[in-house]
Amino acid sequence: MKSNGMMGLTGRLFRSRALLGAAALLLMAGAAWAQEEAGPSAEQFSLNNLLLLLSGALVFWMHAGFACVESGLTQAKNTVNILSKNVIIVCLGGVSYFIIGFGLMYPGEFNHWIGFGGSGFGPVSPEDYGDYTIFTDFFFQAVFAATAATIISGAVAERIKFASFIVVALLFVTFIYPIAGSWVWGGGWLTDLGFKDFAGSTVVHSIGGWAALTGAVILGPRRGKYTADGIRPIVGHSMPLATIGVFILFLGWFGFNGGSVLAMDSGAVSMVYVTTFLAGCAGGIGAMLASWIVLRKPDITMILNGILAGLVGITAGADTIAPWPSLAVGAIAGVIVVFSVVTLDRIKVDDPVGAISVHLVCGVWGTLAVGIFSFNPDHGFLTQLIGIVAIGVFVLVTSTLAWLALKHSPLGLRVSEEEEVNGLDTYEHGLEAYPEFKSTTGIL
Amino acid sequence: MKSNGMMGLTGRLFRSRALLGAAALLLMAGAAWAQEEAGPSAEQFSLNNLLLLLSGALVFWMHAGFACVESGLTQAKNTVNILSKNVIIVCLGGVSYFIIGFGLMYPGEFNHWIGFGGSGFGPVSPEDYGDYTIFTDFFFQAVFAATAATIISGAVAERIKFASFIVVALLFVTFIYPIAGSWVWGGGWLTDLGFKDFAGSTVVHSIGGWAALTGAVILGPRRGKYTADGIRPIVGHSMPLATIGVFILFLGWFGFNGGSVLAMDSGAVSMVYVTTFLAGCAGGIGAMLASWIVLRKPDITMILNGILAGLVGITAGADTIAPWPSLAVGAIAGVIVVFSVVTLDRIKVDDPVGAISVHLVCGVWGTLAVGIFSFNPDHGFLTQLIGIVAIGVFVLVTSTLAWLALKHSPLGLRVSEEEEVNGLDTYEHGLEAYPEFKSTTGIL
Amino acid sequence: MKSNGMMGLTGRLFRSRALLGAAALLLMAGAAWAQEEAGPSAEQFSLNNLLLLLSGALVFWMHAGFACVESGLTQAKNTVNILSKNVIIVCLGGVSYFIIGFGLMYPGEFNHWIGFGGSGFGPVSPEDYGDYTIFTDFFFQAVFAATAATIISGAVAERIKFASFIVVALLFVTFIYPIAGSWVWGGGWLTDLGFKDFAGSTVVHSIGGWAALTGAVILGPRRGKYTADGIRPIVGHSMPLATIGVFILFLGWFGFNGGSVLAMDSGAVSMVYVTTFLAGCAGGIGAMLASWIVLRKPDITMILNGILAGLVGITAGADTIAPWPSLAVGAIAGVIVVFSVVTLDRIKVDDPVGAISVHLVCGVWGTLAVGIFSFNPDHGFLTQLIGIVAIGVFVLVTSTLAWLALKHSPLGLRVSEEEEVNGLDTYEHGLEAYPEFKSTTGIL
Amino acid sequence: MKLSKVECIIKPFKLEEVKEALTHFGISGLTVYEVRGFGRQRGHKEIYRGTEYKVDFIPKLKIELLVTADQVDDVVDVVVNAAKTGAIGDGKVYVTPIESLVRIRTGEKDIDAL
Amino acid sequence: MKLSKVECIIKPFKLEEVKEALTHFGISGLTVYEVRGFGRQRGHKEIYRGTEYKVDFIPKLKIELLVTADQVDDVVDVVVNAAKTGAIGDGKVYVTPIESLVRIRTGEKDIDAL
Amino acid sequence: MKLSKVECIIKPFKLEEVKEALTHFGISGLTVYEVRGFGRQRGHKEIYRGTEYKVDFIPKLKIELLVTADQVDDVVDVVVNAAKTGAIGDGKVYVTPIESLVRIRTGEKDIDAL
Ligand SMILES: Nc1ncnc2c1ncn2[C@@H]1O[C@H](COP(=O)(O)OP(=O)(O)O)[C@@H](O)[C@H]1O
Ligand SMILES: Nc1ncnc2c1ncn2[C@@H]1O[C@H](COP(=O)(O)OP(=O)(O)O)[C@@H](O)[C@H]1O
Ligand SMILES: Nc1ncnc2c1ncn2[C@@H]1O[C@H](COP(=O)(O)OP(=O)(O)O)[C@@H](O)[C@H]1O
Repeated sequence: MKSNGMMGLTGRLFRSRALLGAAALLLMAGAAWAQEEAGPSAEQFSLNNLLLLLSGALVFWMHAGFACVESGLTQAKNTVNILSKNVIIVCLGGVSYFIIGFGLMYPGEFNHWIGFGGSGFGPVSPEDYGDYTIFTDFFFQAVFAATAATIISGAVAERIKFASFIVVALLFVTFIYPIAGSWVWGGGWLTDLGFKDFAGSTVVHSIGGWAALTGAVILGPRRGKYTADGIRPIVGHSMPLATIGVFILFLGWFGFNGGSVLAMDSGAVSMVYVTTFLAGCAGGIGAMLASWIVLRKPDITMILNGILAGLVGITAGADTIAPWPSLAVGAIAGVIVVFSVVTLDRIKVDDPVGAISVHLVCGVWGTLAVGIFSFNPDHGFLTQLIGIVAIGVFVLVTSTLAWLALKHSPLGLRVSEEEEVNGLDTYEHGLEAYPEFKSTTGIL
Repeated sequence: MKSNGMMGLTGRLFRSRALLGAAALLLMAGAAWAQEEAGPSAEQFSLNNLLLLLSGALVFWMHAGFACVESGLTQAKNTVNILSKNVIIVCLGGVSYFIIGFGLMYPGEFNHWIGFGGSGFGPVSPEDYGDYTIFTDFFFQAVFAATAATIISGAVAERIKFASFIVVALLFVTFIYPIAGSWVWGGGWLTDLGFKDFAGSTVVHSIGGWAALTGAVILGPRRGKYTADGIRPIVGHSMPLATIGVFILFLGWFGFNGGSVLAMDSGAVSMVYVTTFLAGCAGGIGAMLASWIVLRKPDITMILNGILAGLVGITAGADTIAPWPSLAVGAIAGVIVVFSVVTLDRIKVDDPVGAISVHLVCGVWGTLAVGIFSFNPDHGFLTQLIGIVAIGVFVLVTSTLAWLALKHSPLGLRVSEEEEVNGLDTYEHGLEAYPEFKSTTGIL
Repeated sequence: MKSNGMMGLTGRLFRSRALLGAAALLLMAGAAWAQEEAGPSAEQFSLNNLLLLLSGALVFWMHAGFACVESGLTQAKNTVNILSKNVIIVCLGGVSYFIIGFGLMYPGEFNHWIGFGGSGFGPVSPEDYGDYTIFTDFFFQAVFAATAATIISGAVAERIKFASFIVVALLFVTFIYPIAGSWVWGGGWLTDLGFKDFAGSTVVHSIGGWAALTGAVILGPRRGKYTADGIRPIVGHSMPLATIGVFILFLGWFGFNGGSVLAMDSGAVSMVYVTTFLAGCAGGIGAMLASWIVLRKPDITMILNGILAGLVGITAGADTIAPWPSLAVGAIAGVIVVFSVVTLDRIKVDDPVGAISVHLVCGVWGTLAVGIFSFNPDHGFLTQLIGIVAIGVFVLVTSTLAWLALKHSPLGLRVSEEEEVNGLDTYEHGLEAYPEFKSTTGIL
Repeated sequence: MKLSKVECIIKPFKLEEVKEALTHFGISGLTVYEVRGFGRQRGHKEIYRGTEYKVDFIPKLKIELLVTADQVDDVVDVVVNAAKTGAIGDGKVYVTPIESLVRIRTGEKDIDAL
Repeated sequence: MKLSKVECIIKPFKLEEVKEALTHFGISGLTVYEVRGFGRQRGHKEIYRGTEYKVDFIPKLKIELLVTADQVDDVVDVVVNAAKTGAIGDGKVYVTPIESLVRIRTGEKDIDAL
Repeated sequence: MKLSKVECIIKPFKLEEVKEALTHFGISGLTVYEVRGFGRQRGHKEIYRGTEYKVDFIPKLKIELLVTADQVDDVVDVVVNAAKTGAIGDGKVYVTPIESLVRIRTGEKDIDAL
């Protein structure tokens, strides 16, 4: 078990090494890194752990953001369903990643395609593990894994069976995400190739996005969304919820990207904070302008999607794209997301919350952006493209199989028409989100 | 005053010493602890303070979580009341703990039953105080104290007078909690006995829970809850609020447990993060399964209670229960909470938000769980039981006295029937939580 | 660019030097500061960056708080508008501060009145920059800047055009705030004078508050607020939103004040946490008592404003006012805010959320309080008064010009009567915040 | 037989009792509206941020019942008995004639549609 | 004396004015419903995530007044005057007969129940 | 000509269809109320924290239409056809007479006010 821990580290070192190289190039690495090779000092070790634990807590917090965004942008009658999905996916993701995912994603020495390092971890010496303890490592990775699963939830909202969603999300977080993840972060073949994905534009967001896409397509659109007369919008029920959600996600992203430096390297972490902040801001501005000009109103749901788009966009290169170009990456993502949302609606892919546009489309954009804007000359557009395609094909195929298998299983995938019309909350959960007669609270 | 600070530390050291011993046992304590006895290095001192301050901020944040959970699970007509209670209890708790509670809970050298070290603290040398500054110590302890008081709020919701609640909560946070707390964390007789309660399954959660129980019983159930025809559920008015609240609490718990290591000891803190995370997740899963199987629906309010149950459960042993068993502790807590909620309703103890089941019942479970699952052989089931009973009796008696005294005082305890039926907000606060005619916002 | 960074630091050093002096006086500075002059150790450097980055993230989070408070205390029909303003101001503020504001506020060597150090920043050595990296510095300053702009938003709510607000807010965050800020924190003439404003009672809160005041006056009150029969309250639509917002802001304030120590100096940072906590608590209690006694009900909106008032009040002297007096500063602020809100209504200045009372009035009080309660004998009442007046006049004049220019521009400032009556959301944003027929979610 | 519509403004917390009394009596259905009203009972004063104001409208529920003309008197009695608290603001019951009634599901008319 | 029910659909922001005019006139009470409607005024177009759609229903309030038959004309006038803006969508006032009325609190009937 | 009020209780998700059928038929306006009701269709059981309870009231919409007496039969047909699902709970349509009608904007009366 200990050796598993040590090996898991090997994979992760690829991330921090690549980072360090790039950062050193421009940032004139000082005394801090000199100690790296010999293992960090006791204080540096503590600093690393503190950074990663707090960053992990912030990433955990993103689940509250997803819950808010998704419930805000869907109808009140399905709110308990959405909330339940978001809550339970964290729980299931955490436990299943502990038992299987972690060992699959960071298998140690392996054939660079697939390997398994064992379940959980036994008592190990935290100091011998590397730059931080194995506990820290697991925690930070586990909250990431659950995030990837949550992305799917929004795209399939308001029509998927609760139990079916749980099954697919579990398959996803337990097998699909960790295997694809091991190729990039676990020391697999894409690591070897030099594919660069700092904090997961592809590994987290696109992977989640591909599964969201296949799910939305296989489920089909919500009833009444695409009619003979054209598209009939199904408006989200609470803009305050959606907005709070985006603020939560933005905050969480400082942990997501900042923690992905995997060491309290001041230059790198602080630059990542700045590029993340600027790209998110630029994404919001880009989407506001695009929606104002093209759609004639500054649509708040587009601004919110735009901020997330900018954040997803910078995630692959937050440590190797300088602040000025990070503005471009974010702003372009913000514009892309507006057109992507509109386009998906045109081709009748019904994604209630814009998850596919934000996470898949802008995840791809962000990964390519590294090939364009990175200040590290090792990063090439072609390598990035190969990674995107390889992972895309893998997730498209596996997630399609999962969705279809479930669809044709006795469980099925989609709720009945009656249930969809009247709301999933009453049927599946036996509880409404806002159950009161406003004025009869005297008796209810 | 300074000596008070130094003495306060003495008590606290029992916590960190016990911890260190246990951790060292299994985690092969490295260089970091070697410096402990001689006082931490300047950087280690800074790290400790940074960890505790940020953890304290997260614990503070839990009050937002309580406010959301409690208002979400009660009726709209009492929402301003619930929110007011939660807001003001933090304010009052912070100030009263500064003036009295802190000196009572960490009195320094004392008779191991009760002592008082003085009010507030004067100018002291932060470096001489110990592993962290006296300011840090106070802040971290103060936010804990207010938390314990907030637990009561939910159980007595929708029928207690605002002023009466304030009085009881103040008595509780100023006297009952600190005195009982001093026995365990302040160097008192339960410390001597070897009673182990890492971050407060008993000291915070059960203490709050006992007072909640006596309050709920003495107040009696809400009108209309238990009728001749059986139980008539009074459904909470907003599931999004309740869900956001649980996410907030889960996030805060990383500060609650993680900070309770009381030093930036990477091995211990990171293990605590993992056990806390896994137990919370397992609690949610346990409650979902229990409610799905036994109650036939995956009741989201049970899932939410289950997560909190898992977190309360692991709190006593987050640093001495390994990750695998932490799953068991959490899952069992999640199942317990479902049966406890149902049972309390059967015996007509009306607890609108499940505070007694979560904090008292699972607090007891968590404290016992240390006796079962701890990897530290010093922790014994019997000692744990003694601590639970001793503190239970003390709080039962004192809180009952407080509730009864107030009930028979001119102030009284419970609002009039008219007020209860029409909502506390209009009568006590002169303001509704959602005061709009939705469509007449043109004039109101 | 690098020299700009170095110069920017010069200004900032005034803050940390003043702090250190004061702290040393009473806190018996130990080993930690000895290294200060020679530049921090590698670990101390990392600690500083970690503190500032996480504090910056908490300050960023305050924007979520402003969004919640402002939308909670206004009408549902304007909620999308309020949310949009709060979201986009962060985005615009971040980007404009990067391009212009930062260089204007920390221009390096300059004439002590106005200077510009250049746009953004190029590749610099993070280690050579000073106590923390230039990225950290920028991030922490940028989130502050956006905060100041957000203050305005609440006071002009429910009647200002979205586009006009954006223009004024941009002018404010790009020019007015940084120039005034440079006088105090950028090494300008108020620094020279010994004016003390630790974390911005004046620099952030009053500056925002003055612009809020001129805006509210020039726009005039909302229709129907002041009638022949007297004041007709326009009640906020969601108390839960407002309450969550205040919890968010309180949490963020630990970053706001705690981070403003600008170094992980345990004694100073932890004392700041305590004074901030106590002042916020005392503010809530003061406002509750004042509203209970004077207005006959414990008005929750006053309690919420009171907490913020206490926090604004302590902000100027959180590091030089000891814990006991911090209680006084907070409590007085809490009482002041109640009377200020009532008084502004009497003189028909319509501030829907109390922004002027909280940020301007209590910002002034807090800045004066340093002259009264600081334990540093260098801080004088008169100097404080000079700073308040100088900055007040500057912002009054410049912001008035900005508002008036816009008012008489083709764009105009205020929405039409029809739009105001029916709500800004439908007209300006084409979307309602809660668009559902509660029961027709079957079709919408 | 002729049909009537019985409209009852009641205090919200009386809904459950009224519903039970009516079900017990044997009505075939009812429809509830959330309304606000005032009459003798004139609302209360509230204070918001220092300014007192009158909240004129008090939350009430309106129950609407379609019944046959010969049931009207009994139904009114049932409602009055169940809804009465004796305190001001208990509400009103008023009856209007119905010209025709159709059940959407079946197209049945008038008394058959009940 | 015979009783009538006067129903008035008005623009929400006119509620306060109408209420004051009616109170001044001397009506004994009223009940308000939140409704949505359309007529000549046909709603507006909104855009959500790139798709334009028509929001047909405009928020209105319905005021319901029980009055004696001889008051009807005056009450209608009072409402029309107070609620009028002259712009499309001002709403309607319509009157229906009431067969009987009971005050729940006292059991008083018809005109005594007002 | 005499005027009538047609009240229709329908399933919420049928609103759009009914509205379109009515607009197509040529009615001049309508008003919608959110209501809850029960009849044959008796609500469902829910479970909250371990206790089963009956949610009696099912969300419905009431559409109110002012039409001329000669339109009544056609309007009722249009609504019945558009609102029918054939499943229990489809709702009712009932008609009451109107004594008078005024358009607030113009003061036009009765049929001109439609
Ligand atoms: N003239 C009226 N027209 C319409 N509704 C009325 C009228 N009078 C009273 N109501 C309704 O009945 C409710 C109770 O009436 P109120 O006069 O307060 O009590 P009581 O019926 O006990 O005298 C009011 O809140 C209002 O909704
Ligand atoms: N035929 C009708 N039946 C029922 N309600 C109607 C009818 N016509 C109009 N209304 C109601 O009156 C409101 C105003 O009517 P509208 O025709 O828009 O304005 P105006 O009365 O000024 O011509 C509508 O929103 C609707 O609620
Ligand atoms: N007697 C009645 N009085 C008033 N409303 C009724 C009555 N019966 C039914 N309703 C209303 O009509 C709705 C549908 O009636 P229901 O009997 O369930 O179905 P159906 O009309 O298909 O037989 C109910 O939910 C209720 O709102």
